[in-house]
Amino acid sequence: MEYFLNQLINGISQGAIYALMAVGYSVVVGITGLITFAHGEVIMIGAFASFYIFQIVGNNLILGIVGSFAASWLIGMFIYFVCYDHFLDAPFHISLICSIGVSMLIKNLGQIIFGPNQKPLLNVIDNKVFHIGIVKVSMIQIMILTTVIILALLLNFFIKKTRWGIKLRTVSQDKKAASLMGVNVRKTALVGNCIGCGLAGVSGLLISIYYQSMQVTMGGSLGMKAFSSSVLGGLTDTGFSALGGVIIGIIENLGITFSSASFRDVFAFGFLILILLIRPEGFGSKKGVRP
Amino acid sequence: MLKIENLSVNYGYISALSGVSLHVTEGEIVTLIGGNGAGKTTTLMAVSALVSKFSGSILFKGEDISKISPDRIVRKGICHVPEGRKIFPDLTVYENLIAGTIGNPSLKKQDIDCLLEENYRLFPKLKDRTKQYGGSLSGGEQQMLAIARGLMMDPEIIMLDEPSLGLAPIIVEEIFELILKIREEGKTVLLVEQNASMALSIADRGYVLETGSITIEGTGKDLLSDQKVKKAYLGV
Amino acid sequence: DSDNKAGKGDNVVKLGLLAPLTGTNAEYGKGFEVAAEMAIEEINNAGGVNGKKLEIEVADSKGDQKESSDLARKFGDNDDIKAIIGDFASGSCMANAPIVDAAGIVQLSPTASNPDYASMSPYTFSIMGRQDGEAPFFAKYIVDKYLGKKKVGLIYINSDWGVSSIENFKMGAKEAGVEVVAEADYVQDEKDFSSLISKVQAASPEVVIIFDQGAVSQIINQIAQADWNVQVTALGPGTSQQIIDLAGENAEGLITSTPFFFDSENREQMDWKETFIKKAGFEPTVHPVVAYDSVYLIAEAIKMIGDGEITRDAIRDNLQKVKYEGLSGPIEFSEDGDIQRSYLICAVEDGKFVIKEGYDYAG
Amino acid sequence: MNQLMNKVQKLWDEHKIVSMAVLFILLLTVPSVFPKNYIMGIICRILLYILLAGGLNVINGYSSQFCIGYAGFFCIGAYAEAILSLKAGMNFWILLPISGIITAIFGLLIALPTLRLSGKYLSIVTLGFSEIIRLTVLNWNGLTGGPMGIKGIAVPSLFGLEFKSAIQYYYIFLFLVILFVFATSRVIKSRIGRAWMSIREDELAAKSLGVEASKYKAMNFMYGAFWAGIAGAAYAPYTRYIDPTFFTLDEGFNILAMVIVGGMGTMVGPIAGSIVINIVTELLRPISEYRMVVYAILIIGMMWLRPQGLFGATQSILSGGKIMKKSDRGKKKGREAA
Amino acid sequence: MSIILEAKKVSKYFGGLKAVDEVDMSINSGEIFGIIGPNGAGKTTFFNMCSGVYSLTRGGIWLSNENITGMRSERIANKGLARTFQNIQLFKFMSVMENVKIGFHVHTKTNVLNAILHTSTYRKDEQFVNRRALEIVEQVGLSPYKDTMAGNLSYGIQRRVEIARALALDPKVLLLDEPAAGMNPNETRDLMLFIKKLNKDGYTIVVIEHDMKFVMNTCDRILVLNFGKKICEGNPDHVKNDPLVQEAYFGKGLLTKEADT
Ligand SMILES: Nc1ncnc2c1ncn2[C@@H]1O[C@H](COP(=O)(O)OP(=O)(O)OP(=O)(O)O)[C@@H](O)[C@H]1O
Ligand SMILES: Nc1ncnc2c1ncn2[C@@H]1O[C@H](COP(=O)(O)OP(=O)(O)OP(=O)(O)O)[C@@H](O)[C@H]1O
Ligand SMILES: [Mg+2]
Ligand SMILES: [Mg+2]
Repeated sequence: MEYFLNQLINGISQGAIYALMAVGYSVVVGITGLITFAHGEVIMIGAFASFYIFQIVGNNLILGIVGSFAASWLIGMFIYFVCYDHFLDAPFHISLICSIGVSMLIKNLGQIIFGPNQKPLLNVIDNKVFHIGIVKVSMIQIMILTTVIILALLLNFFIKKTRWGIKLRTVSQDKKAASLMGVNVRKTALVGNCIGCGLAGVSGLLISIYYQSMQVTMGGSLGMKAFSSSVLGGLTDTGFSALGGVIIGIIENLGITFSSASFRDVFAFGFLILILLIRPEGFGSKKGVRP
Repeated sequence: MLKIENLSVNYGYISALSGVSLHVTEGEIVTLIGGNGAGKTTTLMAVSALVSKFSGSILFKGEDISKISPDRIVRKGICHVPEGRKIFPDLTVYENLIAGTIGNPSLKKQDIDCLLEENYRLFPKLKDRTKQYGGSLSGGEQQMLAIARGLMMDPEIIMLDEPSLGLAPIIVEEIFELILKIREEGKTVLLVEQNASMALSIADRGYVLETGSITIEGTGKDLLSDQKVKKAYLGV
Repeated sequence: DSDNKAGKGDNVVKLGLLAPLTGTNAEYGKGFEVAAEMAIEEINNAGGVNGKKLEIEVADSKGDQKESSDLARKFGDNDDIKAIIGDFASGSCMANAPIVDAAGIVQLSPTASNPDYASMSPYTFSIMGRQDGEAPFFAKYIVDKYLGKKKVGLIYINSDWGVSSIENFKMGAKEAGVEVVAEADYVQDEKDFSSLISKVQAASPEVVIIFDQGAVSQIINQIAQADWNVQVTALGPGTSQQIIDLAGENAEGLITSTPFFFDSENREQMDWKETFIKKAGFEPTVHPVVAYDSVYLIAEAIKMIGDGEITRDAIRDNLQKVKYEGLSGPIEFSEDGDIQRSYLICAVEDGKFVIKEGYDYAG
Repeated sequence: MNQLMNKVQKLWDEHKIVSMAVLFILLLTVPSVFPKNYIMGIICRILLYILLAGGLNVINGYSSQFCIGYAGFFCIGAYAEAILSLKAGMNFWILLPISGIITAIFGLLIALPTLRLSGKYLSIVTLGFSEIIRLTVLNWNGLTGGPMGIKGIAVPSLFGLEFKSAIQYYYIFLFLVILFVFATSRVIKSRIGRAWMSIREDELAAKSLGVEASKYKAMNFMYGAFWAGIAGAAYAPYTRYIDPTFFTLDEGFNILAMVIVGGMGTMVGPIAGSIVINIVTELLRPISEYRMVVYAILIIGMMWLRPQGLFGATQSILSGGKIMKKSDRGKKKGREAA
Repeated sequence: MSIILEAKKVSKYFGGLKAVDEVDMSINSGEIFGIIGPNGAGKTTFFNMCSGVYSLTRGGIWLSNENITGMRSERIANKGLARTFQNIQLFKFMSVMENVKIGFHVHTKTNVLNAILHTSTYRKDEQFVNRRALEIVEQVGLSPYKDTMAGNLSYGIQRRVEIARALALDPKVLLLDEPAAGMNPNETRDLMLFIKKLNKDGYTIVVIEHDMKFVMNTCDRILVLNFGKKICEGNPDHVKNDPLVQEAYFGKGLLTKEADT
């Protein structure tokens, strides 16, 4: 019993990490309307930004967060101008291949600049472990979880309810029409993309605090998980994407308790595929369609 | 108010417009008629910079707008209700209407509310559909939504591309009354219509567009009585 | 760049180095490159082998078998190249085996860990050390004799190396009467071990053994994060400083087996380490060390040819006979072309590795 | 670029038979031109990727489906060949079609449930599928040797002569590529191809005209998968050793890159893509670490200059039809300057 | 005169919204049947049900006495029912010719093998398709555009391509959803004549239209929907003078007056 509860906690806290990344991802996709494979690298940049900041100014979490947000915002701008700006109204595979290119670029440059080896990120915060009844929860786990929940709710409100949100959504749906509404499509898309990347950066920071180390190649698998999670959530809906992340996390870890971690991604993708078969648009649903 | 001087537009190697010149003075209704493929839509698209102009200039209140981006043009108070509606399928009717107001920053909360009221009065159908997603509306409903969305930004000049398309006669009549009303409010209308007879009957002036260039122009009355126009577009 | 050397071609011996300088394994590829160049430099500064200078042509295989094979062919075609060192991943090495076999050129892999690799061709060699040596040693002498524990939990990477390691470990364990109460495996690039750890913890073993090189420190950290204090041991990382850097005080008390040890008293070893760090920019793991030795092994083989003509086959035949005391310990090839090693037992005590038992412990 | 293409096209059409014959002879003589194993190795790789990219192009380019997990099919093909030849001792030439068919069946297996999915959602499923295949292979030690891989795969032989070296193997790859181009170009031009394209353009309309969308999408997936299977089956005995690390997602991306850079939805595209990308990566070798950096930059630059790909059609749903106008604007600016 | 398309008590609900509600309709072979009604009355939805795009909430549909309720649209098309779309659904990036060629899909039977081996089946199909496609393009007056990309055509022309494509199916029944939308009176008149001609050639035609002139002058019988319900059915004159229809649909009748001329 205790064992299962702990596995559940593991699942949730890992899910929370996926969620964190997925939120940023769904913001990007929700606004540019194009999927990206460079997200993992943005996360990585965020992590390394914080690493160097901590080296310079010491373990100051706030500065770290600000720094990684800023750094990945800049990368976001770079990505926007390389992958999206040109191809806003072109089919998605063009910007997709560009994003693959960018991810290659960042990864390999990173290996040259930051060095290819793992970097430690030890005791940035003193990570106490709380024993609640029979289960253990660590400080950082709580931090991540709360960040995720707050972010997801805020963004969801922002995008769903505010005038700005409507503006963002017009861009992702029909760029021509949006510009006819007086929306500056390029600027909006840029900002949207950068916000998403900024969030990715912060998640990068939290992740490497959580795992106490980072490496240039960390992006690949993480980005993939971000992608899966937000697909599960219907790609554009931050709330659902976060949920998707958590669920994938739980599924994986429960799966691992019954078999081996070699199957981790089998569980993740298997579950994803299963859901998509039942709901072709994930938890979200395509509303405005009719023949 | 709006002045187009020998405008030409090419799509690749096809020339859609060649040397079109027309002007719209404040507070009048000007209509643009012509057969399929004549270039009406292209003209409007050129004004709101949705197609790249090849040559020619477009002046709005004396200032050249042929080089600036679509959204800036809209913010100057030019509203374009495009052909094929172009409503936002995944926004609800209400959100679509709100989206319409983005183009006009000067609007206050209460202005928006009363604009909403007005449009719901004009198109009761939309009122019972506020929560429905734009994409799932019927063709005509979408058309209404497109027009309403245009009106939401309370523009100085409104360009309508075949507003009556796919609308029931009763609505079409309302649309035409609406257009007249808009003029009474001192606003300006540039109207593209297939239903030439009706368009001309309410228009102050009209232009006839044939394969990319203007052949006839004159007041609505003149054109209505013009033999060529009669033969070609009034179907009598 | 072979042509511009053509002039002094006769008193230069060229070697080829296959290494993943880019891609996921770039870390190790870089280590290979740096270590190999260090070795070459030293040898040449010491006047080369039999008066001939060594040269090495480094090629990036990107950790991709297709590219690795293409490069193996390239080296094979180039008659100046007398022997190949590399590649890093067993997969690549094994894909290259038929090629080097056909070309009749030695492929000496510092790290190829697939037990089947070395036997694939007379021209394929590996000095990673067969796991049927180290793993049983670990079971018998570290778990049983040194720690005196009976119940172990295994966490291992699901790779050719990991799998063959635990298989051999289990054999040793059976003989020593050590019981494996839990095992959990994962694939390359795994980040979150919490659930594996909970799983192993649930079986409450006395000792945890980690079979991996890359992820050891992460696992140690996450064991600490789950605040489970248990005797942690690791097979694979040797006495890599990285572990201590990455795991900080969590690494305290970690016990590892290693074929060699960087003795802080031993000047030249320390110098080696310094130079490596200066060149590579990070602490050496076990991989660069074996790469370094590989170069010396080839050099030895060439030396043994004496004043006979240096041919690929001559190198191969002598390499088979080489007896060499390397940085990574004594090396002597078996018929198949791989080696048995003897091991030290080391532990982390206040921030650095110390030898607990010497090579003779198993005796 | 376009003019050149048109010229070549024209020449080709005018003397089809002749030019084909000439090309064929040239191809046959390649090994005698490059006697080096190394060069031939590269050429073999190019041919292999022409098969893969070509097959993927049939899926991504000619139907609405966008597959990014193509490496999965490649994997199945290779393992099918390796296992059957090792365990059942079957002959390579029989195994070629068999592995192809097995892979096609897998194609069907993922096509059927995913027919309802569209665009990005389908993509992620194919991606997941590819990973699932790899991990299953990695863990199914009994059948696939797990992480140990499969070694000693028998080399094909014909009338006693063995295809060992790259030079000899070249002919096998060449044969397969020619077969592929021949068959596929004909399928594309036929009613089947039209049906596929109609679905790509507008599924609803296609259905309303009696095109059984589901059937044709599935067929399309199977056809694409089939060639991946063939490629795999040809590749396994070529390296004689395979393990799961051969078939990662990056492999899939790599193939995808070739398709898109070359020009999706055209026959020439993938061929060009494979040639260009493989040669570029080879030429960049001297700059070691910076190689992939430059490579990435080149890919991006490629997309900027020709978003529709080297040989892609400008006015196509695959280029959004937008690109033409952009280049026009370029022309216009030029004119204004002049 | 036999009934060719029959709908019995068909309903379509979207959540609470009754888009189509218990509508009966029977169309005789060889007639031109009009469906009119205010926007959102349920006309297109009705078409979508006939052509199998939407499933029915209730009721049933028969095509020449064969129950086609709940069949997939491919099957229905195969059985000889073609339709055009209100918001045009062309293969935008294919030439007009190719668009039409797709229409012949059901009349050809080439499979992968035929295609690869260029068997006689293949050659016959291709010849047939090319010949007929040209004829139809000619017939609909699209010859000048036959190699233009459909998406580049102006709205009015695109409508014709839709019709041409539907004709390629050589259907028993042809459903046209607002074919005259976006055409000026002259073009509408041409279309009118064209449709009448098709009708003479033996096609049964069901048409949704808001252009009263068009409807009143082409249709033999007219059905009027409002809020998903049938409010009137009969010949043009009957419909024109029905008070219900007038206040629901015609309004002041400015546009219907023209119809009388
Ligand atoms: N994207 C495009 N590419 C190429 N040619 C185009 C494009 N769009 C329109 N055209 C051509 O430009 C000409 C004018 O088209 P336009 O849509 O302006 O006509 P229109 O007057 O609006 O006709 P309609 O009344 O049918 O809407 C037509 O001949 C059309 O074929
Ligand atoms: N998929 C859908 N989801 C929700 N409501 C729908 C959907 N499809 C249609 N409707 C509603 O059903 C009603 C009937 O739509 P329909 O398209 O049949 O009207 P119509 O008679 O064709 O009108 P028009 O003349 O404007 O085309 C409309 O009010 C529309 O909002
Ligand atoms: Mg138009
Ligand atoms: Mg309708």
